[in-house]
Amino acid sequence: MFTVRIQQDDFDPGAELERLHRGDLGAGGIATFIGLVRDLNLGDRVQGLTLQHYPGMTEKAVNAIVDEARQRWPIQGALVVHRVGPLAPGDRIVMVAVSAVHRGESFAACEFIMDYLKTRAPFWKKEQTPDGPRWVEARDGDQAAAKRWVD
Amino acid sequence: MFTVRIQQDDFDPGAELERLHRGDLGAGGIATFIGLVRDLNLGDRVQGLTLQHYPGMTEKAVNAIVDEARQRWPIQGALVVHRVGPLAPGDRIVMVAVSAVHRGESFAACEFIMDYLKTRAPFWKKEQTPDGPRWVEARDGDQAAAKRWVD
Amino acid sequence: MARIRLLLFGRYQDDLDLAQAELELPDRVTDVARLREWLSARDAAWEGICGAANPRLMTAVNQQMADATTPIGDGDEVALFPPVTGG
Amino acid sequence: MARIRLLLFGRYQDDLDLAQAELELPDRVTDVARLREWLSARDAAWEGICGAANPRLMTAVNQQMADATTPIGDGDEVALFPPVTGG
Repeated sequence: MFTVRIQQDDFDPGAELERLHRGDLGAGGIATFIGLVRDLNLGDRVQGLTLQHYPGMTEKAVNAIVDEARQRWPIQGALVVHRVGPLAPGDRIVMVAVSAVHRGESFAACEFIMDYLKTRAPFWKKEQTPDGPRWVEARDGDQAAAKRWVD
Repeated sequence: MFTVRIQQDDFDPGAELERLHRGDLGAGGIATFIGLVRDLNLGDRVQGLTLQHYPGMTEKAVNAIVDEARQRWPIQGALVVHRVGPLAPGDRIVMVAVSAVHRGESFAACEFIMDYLKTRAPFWKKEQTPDGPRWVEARDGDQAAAKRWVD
Repeated sequence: MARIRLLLFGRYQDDLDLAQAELELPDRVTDVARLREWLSARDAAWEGICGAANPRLMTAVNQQMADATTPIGDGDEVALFPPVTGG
Repeated sequence: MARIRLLLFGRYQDDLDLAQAELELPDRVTDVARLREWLSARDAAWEGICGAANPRLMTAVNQQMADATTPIGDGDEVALFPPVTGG
């Protein structure tokens, strides 16, 4: 099963995993990543986060990333759920899960999707800090991580 | 939180994830792998699987693997739950989850723990097939995967 | 005369205090590079975002990632935004 | 005279139809290599598992992974098993 969802509401990782591989007895494993709001960034306390996105483009961009993962690896299923709107420290932001026959492929495709989400999907984070709100800057490390997959 | 459990019973991945990072607002993400019983192996139908282990040594070996991951990466928490006994196709076998400040470290440590579980923890799988039971042979690919981490 | 819908996201939305606008383009503005040039001439804030001194500006045309040579025509939706930071 | 507890797992447990045994070791059997040699002399089935022709045999002494040079003494728990296949 291949699923992409963009939503304000929280999600239930256990239920999402269950749905991903229900009825698929050929999958040997599922690699998953769940991104969380940290209470600290660049040394400053983070009181909350607002995730802005580009409605209309977001789903297309994320689906394109999942399609590229499917072309690269023989994966059985993939799930991407990404939240938007206001979030608090400890909240889930994103979940990516990939099922495959062998674990190496599920790990690779899961990490690929995360790296591309971080650099090619239209989301922007604005943090609330004790000094006021600030837009989160893109990390060079994320660009470098995404570049690994190009060769 | 660091947890290692060996058990016959199934586990609830959502509840395990929740417990892993509850109260830890510093974690930016959790990488997870869940291994499942496939209904097909080496071209033969698999009707079930029995996981044998070495009681007493198993927990020590798995804890040593987690300790080595902690020495290699600055991880915030890790969970390993591994089942033993009779399992059916689609059943969960193992869950490894690692929380860290940055996703690269959680992915690396999670994959490391899986690779070492596959090559250094005393578990043995016996499959039930239409032609009778057979012990699963170690895969060369698993040895190669574990060797990646040695340099 | 080409009319486009312009969208701004992230920091640029705040910098220009503008989320979206309908624009009529001069005939010479036919691709992303020329749109940036034209918008840069408006004032210092636009220049800061669309000018050549900001290599980090990302653009999408009709909800697809675009580059300097992507054509722009009547009815298109063009978005300007800083590097993305989701995930 | 050293007494050890010997454990077998996986395929070897079936091959020898033996899960565990208490053994009294001759004085010359003081490490894993010598234990393998001594057990190989029992019969063809033991030779198949403990003999030099089986480089894949894994051993643990007192529940720690061991190699050919790991010492074995009175009261030790020694396990013989094929490559592991969990996970």
